[in-house]
Amino acid sequence: MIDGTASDIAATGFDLVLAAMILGAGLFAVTVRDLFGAVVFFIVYGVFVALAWLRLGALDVALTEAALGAGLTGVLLIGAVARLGRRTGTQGTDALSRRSAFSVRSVSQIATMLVSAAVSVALGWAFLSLSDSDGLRAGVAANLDASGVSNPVTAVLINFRGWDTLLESIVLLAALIGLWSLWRDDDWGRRPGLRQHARADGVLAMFGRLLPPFGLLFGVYMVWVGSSLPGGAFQGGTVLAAVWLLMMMAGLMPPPMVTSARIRAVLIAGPLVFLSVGIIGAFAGGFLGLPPAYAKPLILMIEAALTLSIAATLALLVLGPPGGPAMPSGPGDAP
Amino acid sequence: MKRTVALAAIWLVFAGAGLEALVVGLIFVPIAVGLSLRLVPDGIPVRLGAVAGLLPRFIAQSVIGGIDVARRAFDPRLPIDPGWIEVPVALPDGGRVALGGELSLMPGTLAAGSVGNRLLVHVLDRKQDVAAAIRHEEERLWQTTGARRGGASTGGPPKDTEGSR
Amino acid sequence: MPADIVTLVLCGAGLVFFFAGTAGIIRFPDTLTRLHALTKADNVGLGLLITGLAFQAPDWQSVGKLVLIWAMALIAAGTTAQLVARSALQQQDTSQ
Amino acid sequence: MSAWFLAFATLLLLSLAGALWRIWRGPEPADRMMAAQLVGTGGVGVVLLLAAASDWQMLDVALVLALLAAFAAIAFVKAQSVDGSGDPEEDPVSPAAGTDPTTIQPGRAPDAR
Repeated sequence: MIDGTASDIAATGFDLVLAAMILGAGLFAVTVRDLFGAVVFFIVYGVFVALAWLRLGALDVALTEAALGAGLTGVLLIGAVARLGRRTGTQGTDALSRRSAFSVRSVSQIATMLVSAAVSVALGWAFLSLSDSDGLRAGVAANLDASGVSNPVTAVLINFRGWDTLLESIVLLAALIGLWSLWRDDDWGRRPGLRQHARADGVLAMFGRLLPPFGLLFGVYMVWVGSSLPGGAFQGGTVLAAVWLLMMMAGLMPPPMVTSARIRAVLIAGPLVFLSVGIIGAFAGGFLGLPPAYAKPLILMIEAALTLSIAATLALLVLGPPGGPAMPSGPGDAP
Repeated sequence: MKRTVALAAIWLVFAGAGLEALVVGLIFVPIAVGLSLRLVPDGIPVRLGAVAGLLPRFIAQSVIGGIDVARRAFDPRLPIDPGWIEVPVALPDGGRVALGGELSLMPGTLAAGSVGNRLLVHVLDRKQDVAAAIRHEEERLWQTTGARRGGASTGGPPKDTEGSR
Repeated sequence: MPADIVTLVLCGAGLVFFFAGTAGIIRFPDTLTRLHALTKADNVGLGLLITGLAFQAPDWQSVGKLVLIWAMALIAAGTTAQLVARSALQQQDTSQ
Repeated sequence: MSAWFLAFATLLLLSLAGALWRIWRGPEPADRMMAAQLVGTGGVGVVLLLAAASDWQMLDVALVLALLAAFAAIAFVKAQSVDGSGDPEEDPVSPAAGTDPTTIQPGRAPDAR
């Protein structure tokens, strides 16, 4: 009905506006003189970047960005700003504007800006001087049948480049252990995060009661569909983490004890299953090599375990260290 | 087991009706139903037919709400005159929240949760007669619950008589 | 095709409401009135957009997903409007 | 058709620039938060239009955005509550004392009929 050129022009126009919005949101996020404003710009930036991934045809990445960038990270940062404000006694919103105009800080800021600009220019030059290439797309497509799944991204993540994904899942775990090791000794054994509560028959609690079954099904769907279409353990795990967090934030269930053996088992289940499959594979051929005949069930098993671990790890990372009445003198108060 | 049907339908929308999808659904839909039963144990005593009957007016009202606010936003004179009203609502708990959400999408009103059993409503233009509309909506929500209106002033949630869904 | 025209008209109308929401959030004088504009105009805009696009959906699953997206957006709007309104009221209260 | 959808998506995206302005301007944190909500809803709309223009599988992204739309706002209202982790509905409030252009006209009691 309309020829291709009109569509191309419209697409170019959209891309230009989107690029401007991304740059604008990013620029505002670093220049706004208000910590909370910066966080909000970051959330908005996540929405725009997800749109950019869609335009690039990378649905898997768009899903991750929508779930993490626009979703969970926002929750984490909003909580962080609020706790920062409580600890330092400022409203948090004013923390940035308190800096004097000229200081060592501003010198180092300018230096940072110059270095960043130099890196950007170098990267841009490197990108533009690349010759056109399809990358490894053809290679992945040729071997897709042997991978056990039909979504090329999942094939790469779990099968062809299993190393990377295994190490990533361990990095996530290491981040949580790092966070836990920052807890004060007195706090160990308390539940993570602030003491959550909500009016039992209020708006928040109602939302927390209605959404989870739906979110659970959607998270499972994300993981399941990942074997053939965009989706996967990371996207599904993020959705499940959000659902779990919602139930805790609505005061419907307490956060888990970090000392509980059950939660720890869930945390390491993903890397453990992945690693065991890899080690068993080492006897059958090569480390992390999945035999094509069993590849699909193995991948599904790994993805299921990874999903649980990712969901639990992300949720615990967002909850953070314990807080509340026993925390009046945080490190922020030290002179 | 209305919610089993609802959640199964949602799963089908997500995953389609392939064999594998049905097997996965067979495992996880019951889990979702279990979660739902844990979160809302007695079930909300709602008549689905009555809720469906509510829908056309709700959609029409929220479109009017959109038009109303759009007209005010585009009008150079910005004709608004905001204020607060408090409305005692005797609906069972979920009902008051639903009413608040509904009012927030309707012309001129925005709920801000409730204090005790009084719903706080912010009105965009005090010249609009919203009180009658609020009463009307509450009455309609009453009809969707199977609950009796007895003991309304105590605000106690009427017990579910239809059994869990 | 008639379906295409219906889609375009509905999407265009939806767009008008999105612009109204933006106009409201810029022009209205205080937090709570801005919240009125955002909640109502945006949801009507999204509703019209979804109705319009439903005519183009290739299969019943996509229609179902559109309906779910609409339902989710409605529930989220009803929830956040009440919570943010209450929170804003609280802040006004404590600052006086 | 896809040219139309992309054109609509471009316009919708442009309308979100107003939200960016509101986030910049504030003044209340709640203003910033609701402007982010506006971008969220608008973003869902843009994804839907992109899906119609190219690939319906993109609806999943819109579902993620819609599902998680309320989370940031919930985290926000909890952070704003008295102890940083509560529910604004728990805290007592009196619109009469707090707000300026106010008349409270208590609604009629819901007498049983």
